[in-house]
Amino acid sequence: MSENYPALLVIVPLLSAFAIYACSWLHKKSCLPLAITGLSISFLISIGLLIKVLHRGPFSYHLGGWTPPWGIAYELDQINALVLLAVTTVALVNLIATGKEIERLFADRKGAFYALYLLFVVGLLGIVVTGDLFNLYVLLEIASITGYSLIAMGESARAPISSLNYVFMGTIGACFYLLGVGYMYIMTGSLNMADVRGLLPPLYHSSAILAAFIFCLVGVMIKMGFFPLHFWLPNAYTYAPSPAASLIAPLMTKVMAYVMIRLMVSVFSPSFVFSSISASRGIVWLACLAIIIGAVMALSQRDIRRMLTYIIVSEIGYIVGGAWLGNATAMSGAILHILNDALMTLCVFLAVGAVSRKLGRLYIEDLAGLFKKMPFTMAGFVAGGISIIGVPPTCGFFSKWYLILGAIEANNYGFVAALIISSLINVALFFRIIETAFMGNPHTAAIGHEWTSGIQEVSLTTLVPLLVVTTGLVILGIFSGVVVTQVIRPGLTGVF
Amino acid sequence: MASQYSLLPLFAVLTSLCAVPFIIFARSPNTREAVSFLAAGLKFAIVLSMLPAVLEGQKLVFTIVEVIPGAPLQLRVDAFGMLFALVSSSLWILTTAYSIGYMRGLSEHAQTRYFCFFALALSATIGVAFSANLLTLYLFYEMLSLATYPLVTHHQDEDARISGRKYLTYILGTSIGLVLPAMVYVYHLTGNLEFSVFGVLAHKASGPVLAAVLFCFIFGFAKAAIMPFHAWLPAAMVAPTPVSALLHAVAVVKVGVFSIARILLFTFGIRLLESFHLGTLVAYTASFTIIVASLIALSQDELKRRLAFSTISQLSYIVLGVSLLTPKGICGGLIHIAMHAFGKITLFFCAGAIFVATGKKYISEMAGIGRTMPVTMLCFFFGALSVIGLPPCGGFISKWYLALGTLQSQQMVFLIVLLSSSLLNAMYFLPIVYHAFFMGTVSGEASENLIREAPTWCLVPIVATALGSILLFFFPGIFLRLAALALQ
Amino acid sequence: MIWQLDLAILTLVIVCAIAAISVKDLLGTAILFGAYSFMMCLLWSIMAAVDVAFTEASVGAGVSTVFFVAAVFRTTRRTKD
Amino acid sequence: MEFFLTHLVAKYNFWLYIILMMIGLYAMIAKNNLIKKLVGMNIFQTAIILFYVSIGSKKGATIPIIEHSGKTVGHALDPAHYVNPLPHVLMLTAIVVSVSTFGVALALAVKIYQRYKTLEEDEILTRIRES
Amino acid sequence: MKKLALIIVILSGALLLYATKDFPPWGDPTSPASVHVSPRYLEKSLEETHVPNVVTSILADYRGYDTMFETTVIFCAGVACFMLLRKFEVEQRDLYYRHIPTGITIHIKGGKEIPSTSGEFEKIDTIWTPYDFIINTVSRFLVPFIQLFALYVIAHGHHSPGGGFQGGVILGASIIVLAIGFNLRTAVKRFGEKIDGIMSALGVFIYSGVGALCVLLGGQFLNYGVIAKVLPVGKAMARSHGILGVEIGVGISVMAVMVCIYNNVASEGKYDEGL
Repeated sequence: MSENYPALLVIVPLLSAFAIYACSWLHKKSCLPLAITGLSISFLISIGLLIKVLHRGPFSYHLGGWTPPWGIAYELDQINALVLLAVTTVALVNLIATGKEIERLFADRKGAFYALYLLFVVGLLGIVVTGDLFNLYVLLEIASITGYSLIAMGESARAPISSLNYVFMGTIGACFYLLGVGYMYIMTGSLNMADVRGLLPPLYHSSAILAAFIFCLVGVMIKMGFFPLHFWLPNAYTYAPSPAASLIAPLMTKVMAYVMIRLMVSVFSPSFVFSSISASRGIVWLACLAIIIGAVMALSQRDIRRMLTYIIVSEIGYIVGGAWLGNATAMSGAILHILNDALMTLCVFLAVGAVSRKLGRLYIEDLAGLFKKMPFTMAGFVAGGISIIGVPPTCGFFSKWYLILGAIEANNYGFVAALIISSLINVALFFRIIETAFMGNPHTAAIGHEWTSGIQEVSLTTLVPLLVVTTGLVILGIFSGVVVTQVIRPGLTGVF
Repeated sequence: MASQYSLLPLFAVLTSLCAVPFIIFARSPNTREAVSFLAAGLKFAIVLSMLPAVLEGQKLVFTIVEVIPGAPLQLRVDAFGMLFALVSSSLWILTTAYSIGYMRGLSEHAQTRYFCFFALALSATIGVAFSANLLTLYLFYEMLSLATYPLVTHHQDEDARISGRKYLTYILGTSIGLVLPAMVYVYHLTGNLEFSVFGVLAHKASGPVLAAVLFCFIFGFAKAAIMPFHAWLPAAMVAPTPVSALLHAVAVVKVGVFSIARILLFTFGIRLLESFHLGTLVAYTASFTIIVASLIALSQDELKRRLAFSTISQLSYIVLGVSLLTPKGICGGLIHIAMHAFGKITLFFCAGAIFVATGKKYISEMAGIGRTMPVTMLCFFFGALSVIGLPPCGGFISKWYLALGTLQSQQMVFLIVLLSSSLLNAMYFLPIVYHAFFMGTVSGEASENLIREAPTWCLVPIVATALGSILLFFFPGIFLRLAALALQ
Repeated sequence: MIWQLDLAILTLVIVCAIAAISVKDLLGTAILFGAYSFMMCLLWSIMAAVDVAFTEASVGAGVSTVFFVAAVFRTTRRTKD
Repeated sequence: MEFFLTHLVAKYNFWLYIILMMIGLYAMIAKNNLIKKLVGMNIFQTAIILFYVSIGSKKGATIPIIEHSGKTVGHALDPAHYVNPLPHVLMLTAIVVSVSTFGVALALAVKIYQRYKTLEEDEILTRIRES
Repeated sequence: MKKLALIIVILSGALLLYATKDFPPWGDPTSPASVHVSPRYLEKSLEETHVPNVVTSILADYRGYDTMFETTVIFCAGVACFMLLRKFEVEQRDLYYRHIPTGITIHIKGGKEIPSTSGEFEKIDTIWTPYDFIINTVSRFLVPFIQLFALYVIAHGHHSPGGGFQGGVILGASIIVLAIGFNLRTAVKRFGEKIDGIMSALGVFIYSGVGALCVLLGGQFLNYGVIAKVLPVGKAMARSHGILGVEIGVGISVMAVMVCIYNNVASEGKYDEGL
C-alpha cells in the first residue's frame, strides 16, 4: 500500500468529498465527521510521505502504470513533501477549528461547502505533488473554482463581486500559464517536467522558450497576488466567510509561490533563470516594492482582516524576493517562509475569525479591552503577530534570518532594508491592535455589543486548535534549523 | 578552560517560567505570592549552586537545539554571566517581597498578570546572563522586551499607553532595526555567533565596516540607554515603582549594558578593538552620555525622573569602563553592574516607599520627610552614597577601579569625566537628603511628628539592599574574583 | 483542405468574436457567441480534431449558450457597451 | 516575399489565435458589463484551445482514429498519417474547464444582479460607495 | 481603462508575435510535438488498450488522471452553482394556475396553493405563453432519441469520436430540452434534485472508484490492466473495459451537473419556474 501513498494522499480527500456531497442529500449529520476523517487520513499519509522521502530520497509515482513522458507522474522530493505536510496540517486544523462556524453559517448547504473545502485541498495537494505541467493546470483550476465559490459565500454584499473579479484575474492567470505550457510543448513536444527539463537546454536561446517562461511566471504571479498584480487579493480575502478565509488565505498564495519555485528549479534550470534572462534583479526590486507597499497599505487599514490581507501581499514579496536572489540560502529561506507564513497566517486568521464571531464587525477600535474578554484568543493573535514581526523563537524570525543572510550573500542590501523596514512596520501594525485590546475599555468600543462581565471565550473546538497552532509556531521556529539542514538543503542539492 | 555539560543553567532559566502557570491558576493571592517567592528563591539557590564550579574556572554548558548551523540555542555559565546572574537573582527576591508590599499597599489591579510577567522577565534576564552565543542572547533580549511591556503599561491609562508606545518603539525598533542586521552580518562574516574571549571577528572585515557593526550593536541594545536612545527610560517611569526598580537596577538596563559588554569583549575581542582604536570611540560616546545625563538629572524635580537620568549616566560608566579595554577598567565596569544595582535599587525602593506612605512624588514636597520616615531616608542616604561612589558603600570600589582603569589607559579625559560626573551626582543627590532631614518646615509639626513609615513588606527590602551596598564595600571579593575570571 | 473555405471560416470566427463583444444587447451576444463557438468547431473539424470539435459543438455551441440565455433571462439584456 | 510566405502563410493559424486572444483580453479589461467580460474570457480561452489544436495538426494527416481489421492493425502504422492526438486530449480538458468556469461565473453574475440590480461594473461600484 | 487595455493587449500581442518567430511552421510533421511523445500513442494504443480512437485511449487511460480531475472540475462547478444560488426558503408570492379543461388561468395572491386533490388545475409560470402543440410534441418525441444517441456516443467512444463527456452533455441537454419545451417543474418532476445531486457525485465516484479498485488489486492508481485479475479477459481488453467504466462515470456526472447548473441559473435557485 505504501507505494501508493502519493496517489492516496490526493484520492482519499477526493473520494470523501464526493461521499460528503452524496451524504448531504441523504444524511446531513455525517458530513463533518466524513470531512475530518478524510483530511486526517491524508494528513497521516503526508507524514508518511515525508518520512519516506527522508529515508530513500526523491522518488516518482507513475499513475496508471504508464512511464512518463507518456503517462502522468507524481514527483516527490523533500521540499514538496514538506509543503504537502503544511497544506494538510493547515486544512485539517482549520476544519476542526471552524467546523461549528460552518454548521452555523451554511446549515442548509453544508454538504456542498465541505465538498468544495475538500476539493480545494485536493487541488492544492495535486498542484504541489504533480510532475506534469498540464496536470498542474487542471488541478490549478480545481483549486481556483472551489476558491471562487467559497469566497463568494461571504455574508457581505460585496462578496460575489469581489469573487467575480477574482474569477477574471484567476482565469487570465491560468490561461497565461496554459499558454506558457503550450509554448513549451510546441518547442519540446513533452509535458513532463523532468523530460522538459532535459529537452530545454539546447533551446534556451529561442524566443519561444523565453516567452513560455514569462507567461508561466506572469500567470503564477497573478495567482499568488504578487505586487503589481495583487489588486484582486484584498477584496477577495476580506469578504470571504471566515472559515473559508482562514483556509484560502494561508494556502493559495503560498502554494502558488511554491509552484513558481518549482518552475524555476525543476522545469527551467537556475542557470537559465538567473543568468540567461537578466530579470532576476528587477524582480527582486519588485519584491522590495511589494514588501514595503504591502506593509504601508496594511498600516492604512482600519478593518483588521483587510490589514492582514495586505500583510499577505508583503509576505509574498518576501518569498518571491528570496526565491529570486539566486543563492541557496535565500532559496531555503523562501521555502521555509512558505511553511512559516502558512502557519502564521492561519494563526492570525483563526484568531480574527474567532473574534469576529463574537463581535461581527472587525475594526481596530472594536477590539478595545478584548484581553479581558477573550484572553486566550488574543494570546493566539499576539503570538501570530509576534511571529509575523519576526521575534525569536517564533518561526517567523528564522525564515527572515535566512532571507536576510541570503540577501547579504547576494550583496542586495536593498532587500535587507525592505525586510527590516517591513518588520518595523509590522511592529507598529500589531502593537496598535494589541494596545487597543489591552488598554481600551470595552464600553467605549465603537459598536454597542453588550459585554457582560467576565471571560467570554469562544468554544474549545476553536480555542484548542488555535493554541495548537500557536505552539506550533514556536516549535517550528525552534526546529527550523533541523528543517533547513535535514530537509530543505538536501532538496536543493544539485540546484545551486 | 574546562567546559562541562550540565542541566543546571536550563533549570535556572526555567524555574520562574514554570512558575507562571501556577501564578495564573493560583486560588488565592497568598499562594500566588508564595509561588513567586518560591521561584525566586529556588532560582537564587540554583545560581549559587553553580558558583563554586565557576570559581574553579569551569564553564557549565547546555545546548538546547541547533536552530541555525553554527548558532545553536545554547546556555553557558561563565564568570561574567555568573556575576550578572548572581546580582539579578539575589535582588529579585527582595524585589518580589517589595512588590508584594507595594501592590498590596496601593491595592493595585491585575496583580496576577503583574506577577506572572514579572516571573517571565526574570527568566529572560537569567537567560541573557547565561546565553552562550549572540543568537541566544538576542532571543532572551527580545523576550525580555515583550515581557516587560505589560509591566510598563500596568496602569492601562493614557500616559501608560503613550510611554508604552515609546518603550516599544525604542526597544523593539532598535533591536530589530540595528541589532538584527548587524547580527546577521556577523554571522555572514564568521559563520558562527559564539562568544569567545578572543572574539570571532578578527581579520574578517575592514575597520570602517567593523565600526559600523559595532555602533549598530552599541545603539541597538537600546536598553543600555546610550544617548540618543535613552528617552524610553524616563518615559517608563509611569510604571509602578517595583517595575521601575526592576527596569533600572535589576533586569532591563543591566541586560542592555551586559549585552554591550558581551559584544565588546567576546564578539569583537579586546585585541581587535585595540587594533582599530574602536574602544576609544565607544568610550567617548559613553562619556558624553555620562555628563549630559547627569546635567539633565540636576534639573529634574520628580524624584523618579531624577533617578532615571542618574541611571542613564551610571550605565555609561559601565560601558566606559569596558571600553577602556584595560584589565582594571573592565573589572571596574563589571563590578559596577553589581554595585550600582544595589545602590540604585535602594533609591528606587525608597522613592516607592515615600510614595506609598505619603503619596509624594516631587522632591520639592519632600522637605522634612526625613523626620516622618527616618529609616527610609537613612537607607536613601546610603544608596545615594553608593551611587555617588563614596565610602562606606560599594559604589566606591567600582569607581576606584574605573579610575585606575583610566590611568592604565593613559587617557586623562575619562578620569576627568568620572570625577566631574561624581561631583554632579553628589550635587543632585545630597540636597534631597539634606532637605529631607534638616529643612523641615516647622509649620504644624505637632501632627507631623509621629513616625509614619511604609509597610514592613516595603521596609525590609530597603534595609536589606542598603545593608547590601554597605557590605559590598567591605566584602567585594566575590565580584572582584568573578570579574577577574571573566576575561581568562 | 479547401483553403477558400478555411479562410472564410477564419474571417467568420473573427467577425463573430468582435460582434459578440460589441453588440449592445446581451441576448444578441449570447447568440453571436454560440455562432462563434460553432465556427470554432468547424475550424477544428477541418484540422481533424474531431473529438474537440464534437465537444465544442455540444458544449460551446450547445449547453453553454443555453446557460447564457438562461442567465440573461434571469438578469437583464441591457448593456452600455 | 519568400519571408512573407514562410512566416505569414505558413503560420496563419498562430496569427489568428493571437488576434482572437487579444480580442478576448481587451474585452476582459476594457468592457464595463460583467457578462461582456465573461464573453471575452471565453474567447480568450477558446483562442488558446485553437493554438493547441494548431500544434497538433499535420499536413496531409487524417483524424487520429486508427482503421483496423479486428484487433490488429492491418499494415505497419505510420504516425505521420494521423494528426497528433495529445493536444486534442488536453483541449477536451481545457474546454471542460472553460465551461465550468463559465457556469460558476454566470451563477455569480446572477447573484450579483440579485444584490445590485445591474451588471454594469461602474454602477455597482457607485452602489457600493453609496452603501 | 480602454487605453490601459489597449496598451496591455498590444504589449502581450507583441510578445506573442515575437515568440511565434521560432515556431515550427504550421502542420509540420517533423515538429517536436509530432515526433517526441505522441507517436507512441498512435503506434501502441491499439495493441495496449484495444481502443482505435487514440484520443479516447489517451483521454481515459494514458492521461486518465487528467480526465478524472476534469470531471472533478465539472463536479465542482455543479456544487458551486448549487451552493451559490440555491434558495430553500420559499417566499410568499403570487401563484398562477390554469384550469386545464377550460383553459382559464387563475391568479392567486399571497402564495396560497390550490389543493392538489383537484387534478384539473396545473401551476403555470408568471410569464406564461400558452403551450405550443408542436413544440410539446416534438420535444416529447425527441427526448428519447436524443438520449439514445447520447448513450451511443458514450458506449461507442472507443471506436468513433465522442465519449463520456460529450454523451453526458447530450444526455443533460435532453433533460434541458424537456425543461424548456414544457417547464422546469415538469423536468424536475421527471428528474428530481436529490437524484441529480447524488448522481453528480456518483459519476465521479465511479471514476475514482475504478482507479481505487486498481489500487486494491495491487496496481497503481488507474492502472486498469490489473482488472484482468477479476475479469476473464486479457490485459489490453481489461484496459478497454476500464475505459468504458470511467466513460460511463463521466457521462453520469456530466449529465447531472449540466442539469443542476441549468436549473439553478434558470430559476435563480428557486426551482419553481425556468424560462
